[in-house]
Amino acid sequence: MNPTTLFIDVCYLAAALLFVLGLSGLTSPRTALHGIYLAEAGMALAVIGTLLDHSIITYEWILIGVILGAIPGALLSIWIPMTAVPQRTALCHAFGAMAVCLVGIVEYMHFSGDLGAARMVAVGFEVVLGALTFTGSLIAAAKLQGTFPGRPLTFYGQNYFSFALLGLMLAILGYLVYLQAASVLFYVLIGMGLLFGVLLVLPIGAADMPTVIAILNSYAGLAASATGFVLGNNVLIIAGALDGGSGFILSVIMCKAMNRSWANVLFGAFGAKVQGGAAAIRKDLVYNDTPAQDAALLLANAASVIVVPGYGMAVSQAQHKVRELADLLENRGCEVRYAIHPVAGRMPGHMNVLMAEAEVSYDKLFDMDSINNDFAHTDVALVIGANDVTNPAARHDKSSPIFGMPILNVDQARNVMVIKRSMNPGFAGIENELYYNSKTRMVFGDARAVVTQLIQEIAENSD
Amino acid sequence: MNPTTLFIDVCYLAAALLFVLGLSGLTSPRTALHGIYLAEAGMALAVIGTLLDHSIITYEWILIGVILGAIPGALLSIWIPMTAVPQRTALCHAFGAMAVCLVGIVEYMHFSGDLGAARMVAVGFEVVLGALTFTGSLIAAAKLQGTFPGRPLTFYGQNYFSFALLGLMLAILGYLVYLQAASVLFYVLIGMGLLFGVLLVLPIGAADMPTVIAILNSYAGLAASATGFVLGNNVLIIAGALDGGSGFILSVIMCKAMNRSWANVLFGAFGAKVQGGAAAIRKDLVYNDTPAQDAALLLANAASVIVVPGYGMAVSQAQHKVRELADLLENRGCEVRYAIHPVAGRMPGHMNVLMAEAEVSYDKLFDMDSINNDFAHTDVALVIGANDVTNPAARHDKSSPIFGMPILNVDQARNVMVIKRSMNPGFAGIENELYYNSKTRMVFGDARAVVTQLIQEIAENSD
Amino acid sequence: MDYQSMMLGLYVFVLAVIVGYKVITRVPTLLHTPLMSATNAISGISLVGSLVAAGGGFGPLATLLGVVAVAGATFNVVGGFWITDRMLRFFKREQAAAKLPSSQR
Amino acid sequence: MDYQSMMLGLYVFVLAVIVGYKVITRVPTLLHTPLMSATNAISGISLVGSLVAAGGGFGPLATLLGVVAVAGATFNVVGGFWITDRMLRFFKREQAAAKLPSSQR
Ligand SMILES: NC(=O)c1ccc[n+]([C@@H]2O[C@H](COP(=O)([O-])OP(=O)(O)OC[C@H]3O[C@@H](n4cnc5c(N)ncnc54)[C@H](OP(=O)(O)O)[C@@H]3O)[C@@H](O)[C@H]2O)c1
Ligand SMILES: NC(=O)c1ccc[n+]([C@@H]2O[C@H](COP(=O)([O-])OP(=O)(O)OC[C@H]3O[C@@H](n4cnc5c(N)ncnc54)[C@H](OP(=O)(O)O)[C@@H]3O)[C@@H](O)[C@H]2O)c1
Repeated sequence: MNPTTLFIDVCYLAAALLFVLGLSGLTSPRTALHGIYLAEAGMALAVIGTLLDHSIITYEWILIGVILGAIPGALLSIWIPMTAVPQRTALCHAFGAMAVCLVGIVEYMHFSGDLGAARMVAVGFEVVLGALTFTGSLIAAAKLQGTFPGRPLTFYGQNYFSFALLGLMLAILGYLVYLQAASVLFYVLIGMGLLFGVLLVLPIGAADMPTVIAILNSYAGLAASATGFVLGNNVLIIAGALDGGSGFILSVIMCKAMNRSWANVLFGAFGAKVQGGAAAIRKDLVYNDTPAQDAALLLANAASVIVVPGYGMAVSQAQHKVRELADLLENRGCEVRYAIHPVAGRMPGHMNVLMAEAEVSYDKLFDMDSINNDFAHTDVALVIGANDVTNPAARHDKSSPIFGMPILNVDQARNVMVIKRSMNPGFAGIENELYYNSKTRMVFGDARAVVTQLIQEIAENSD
Repeated sequence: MNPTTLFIDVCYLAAALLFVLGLSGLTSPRTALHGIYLAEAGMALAVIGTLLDHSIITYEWILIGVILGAIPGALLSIWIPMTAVPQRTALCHAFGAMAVCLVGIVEYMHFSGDLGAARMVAVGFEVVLGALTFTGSLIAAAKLQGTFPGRPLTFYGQNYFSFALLGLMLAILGYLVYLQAASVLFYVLIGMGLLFGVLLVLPIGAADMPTVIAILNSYAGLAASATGFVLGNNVLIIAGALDGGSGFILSVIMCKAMNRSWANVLFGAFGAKVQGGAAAIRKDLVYNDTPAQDAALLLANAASVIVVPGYGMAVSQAQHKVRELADLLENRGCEVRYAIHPVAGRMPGHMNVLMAEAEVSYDKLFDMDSINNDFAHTDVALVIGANDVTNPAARHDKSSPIFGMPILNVDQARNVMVIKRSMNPGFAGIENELYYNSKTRMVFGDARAVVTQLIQEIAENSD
Repeated sequence: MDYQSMMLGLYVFVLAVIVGYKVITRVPTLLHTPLMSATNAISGISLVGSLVAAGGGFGPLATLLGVVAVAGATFNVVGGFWITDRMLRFFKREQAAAKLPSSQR
Repeated sequence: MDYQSMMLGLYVFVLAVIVGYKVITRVPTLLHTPLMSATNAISGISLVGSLVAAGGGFGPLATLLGVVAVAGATFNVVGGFWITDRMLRFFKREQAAAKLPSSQR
């Protein structure tokens, strides 16, 4: 035990604690930012500790790598719109996992494959998890960005093929453990891992991508843990395990909020079949196309309004205008509240982030359970770019793919006003019967444009 | 790595997980018993794993020890009344800590003191923590049982003396680490640990013993962890650390519920000064001594009653009778609820255990925050053997030792009825002004006897 | 125990303390008394160390001390679990009777 | 890594998974999006491994791979923390405005 080793170990232990404290900070919005600072400090300590390690002999190359990564990372985070956060997270995962995989390759080359049984197993897990997270995350990002078809892509017997691939990978790993010498099979293993990642994500629809990203987060964490075992580095083990546990549990929470089983998300190719059937727009039903002027009149006379934001509000970045509208109505004596559905938008808690961005105070945001009974006593439910989370079919239509998902009781309000661009379906790809309800008024147009117009109309009328 | 070692390690890992799962089960009464089974299974696995260890060569002596410990342990747990649970817990701690201390001695003798620096530190902590927990727990048990004066025993400069002792112990430990050879100082260290335990608990009043027991639990856990470091045994490290963390946090929670600071409990000699001053019964004030017949009449005519159980109910084992009385009143159309103060009784959650024993359903038990506003609309607040937790002085009398402790708003009820044996004070040793309130009726007598009488009176009247 | 193992042991210790903290803060007051006796029982894990002392064949004095240690630790384990069990049975009986009011959680 | 260290590492791993689980189940839906990017940032801890690969002097190919790894991991760390920070600032501004309704916790 020399002083440097001790110092490094203290750094690592402190880093691990800071990660735990940092994540614990996220249990309340008041402590969240503070928590992130702690986690950042933890990362800094872990890096400092590592740089002091005697096994590091050149720093130039490290500096080059850091610069190459930090600049695009920072730029991306500064310029990206909030709606694209899921893609960004997936992209980050891809690069982090790639790093893990490359580290595994370096280790393998360095020891010419002769790592001892335990370490070889760890390296095997490291590269396979890294590889599949890399390709899986890239595809997830592409699906979310729309550069890649969002619908599930499957082929006959895909699940069997995947399982066979998994078995083969385990067999190769077993052989490598037995061999204890450099072998091209190691690179074959990585190739199969890359393929496996593709097969894992392709059959899943874009609507389920947030869940997939949480699972990939879990894999990325496990890969980092495996690296920790290879290098005998505790902070890697702990940070990786924290992510491994949290990613998994987060995916479970998200599945529960959508009333889906975890297995169904992963293997169910959700959204594949509905493309054909229920998605066809039912031309036989009538809906009420309302001009913005009329809508403004209705709002101006309402005593109570519940705003239901959804993905469309995020897309058109209408949150600030929505807040303006709410302020205007409140000044006229109307009670305005927001109903936040847990899976509205494309990320869990997506609407909370947007409303916080628009500086709407927390006490006006209500979650589903606490506001659902109040719709019945409300003059206007103002649905802004939300669709699936308001679809009454989830309550009664057993054949609907969203059947059983808890929804907001928008249809119980005295009047319903829906702002969206067309009669097109939302993410689940299904018709929303709410739109054909006699008390529903459809106000077509981009959410921000419509809300801006509503503000003008109401402001003019009141003068 | 031979198969036995692997098996033992798997046992240990499983045991550690079972302990965590078991404690997690205690987050809800529904899963609590199940959780205890898991923890018991964990303990069994840990023992089995150890017995398989090659370093154990004789089993006869072990069997004798187990029998000697198991029989009294079981008998005590079967026969002890629920009111004596705190003493029993303290006694168990004492014996567990003694075991830790003895193990440390055996280790020290076996290596003739030559353990290496790190291990010597671990052994030092092990024996000192074991020794102080041993004597500390014994005194705590004696104070609670009443075989030892419950009031704080202090002498001038006690805190300074304790700190000096602590410093001396650290110095001796440092010397032993340096020495690395058998030395009588090791046994001096243990003796000082024993003394330190006495000094730690003597100055603390019996009312604070539950908090002290939680802290001693923490020490017992840390001692077990230290043993784990000495023996290189993970399950000891983990189980000990779980206890170390939980005992500490539990003591903090308890202090918070009593609105005391942690340091004040440990060093404040709470209850010492009040013995003389406020405790003197104020003969100048009048109280309303009510016979049971009159009390029964009042209850029989009440439309709503809130029962406030306290330590006195526990002492007289009146919980079953109280439930009977409540049933009787309910059958007559009266609404009966229970207000459970978090520190009523002598253990946190004490009243919950008793009411559960009497099979009162959970939905009639209300904690302080949820029922405190309802006293004002209640006909009778029936205080059964509770005192300090109803004392309005906690609200307004800055000089009172319980000032700031949240209390039940019993004094806001339309009528207050207090069942206790005399005008003697409760655990804090102070006068309760509630008893001199004009709407308070004192019904003197043993709680069980009085409640039984009330039941008879009411039953007779209704015939 | 060499340096690396000691360090790893420290990590194990710290993480377990955190786990203990996280678990215990979620236990409702309602169950604090059983919790105290449950953690008391678990601290009887020192039985594991006592077994090694009593059965390790370290000579008569060590064995004697070991036997006393085993007896003490067993007392702790058996007593702790038994009384916890007994207390929780009261709650178990209640199970069917009613749901826990949310305020008591 | 010898057997004992491997085993201790396993304990560390398992306990850290439990800690992660316990912490995350307490995070309100409100903060799930920042949570995802925060854990994403933390998984960039693979930077630590990448540093060793890039700076360990294992030959030109290894160094090249290492540099790419460092770049990827840095991208992950910087990007992840930055965006989380940006998101949480929205919440921070709200801080003074109002208390969180209990239902949203
Ligand atoms: N939040 C999560 O964590 C998460 C995770 C996985 C899946 N999901 C799924 O995502 C869906 C979320 O439901 P949601 O109700 O928020 O959204 P949604 O059902 O996807 O509907 C969004 C609606 O917004 C409209 N829209 C799009 N751009 C617009 C614009 N610029 N202006 C106005 N309207 C616009 C669209 O209609 P037009 O095209 O007619 O305008 C669309 O119908 C659920 O199915 C949920 O299961 C969520
Ligand atoms: N729960 C915990 O975790 C905990 C921990 C530490 C300290 N404490 C302290 O303990 C106290 C608890 O308050 P509490 O109101 O429950 O109890 P208390 O203030 O100790 O009062 C109990 C009362 O019960 C009466 N009593 C005793 N035996 C009786 C019998 N057989 N029949 C009828 N009455 C009997 C006594 O009066 P008579 O003698 O006149 O009958 C006494 O005044 C608080 O001061 C609290 O801070 C609690």
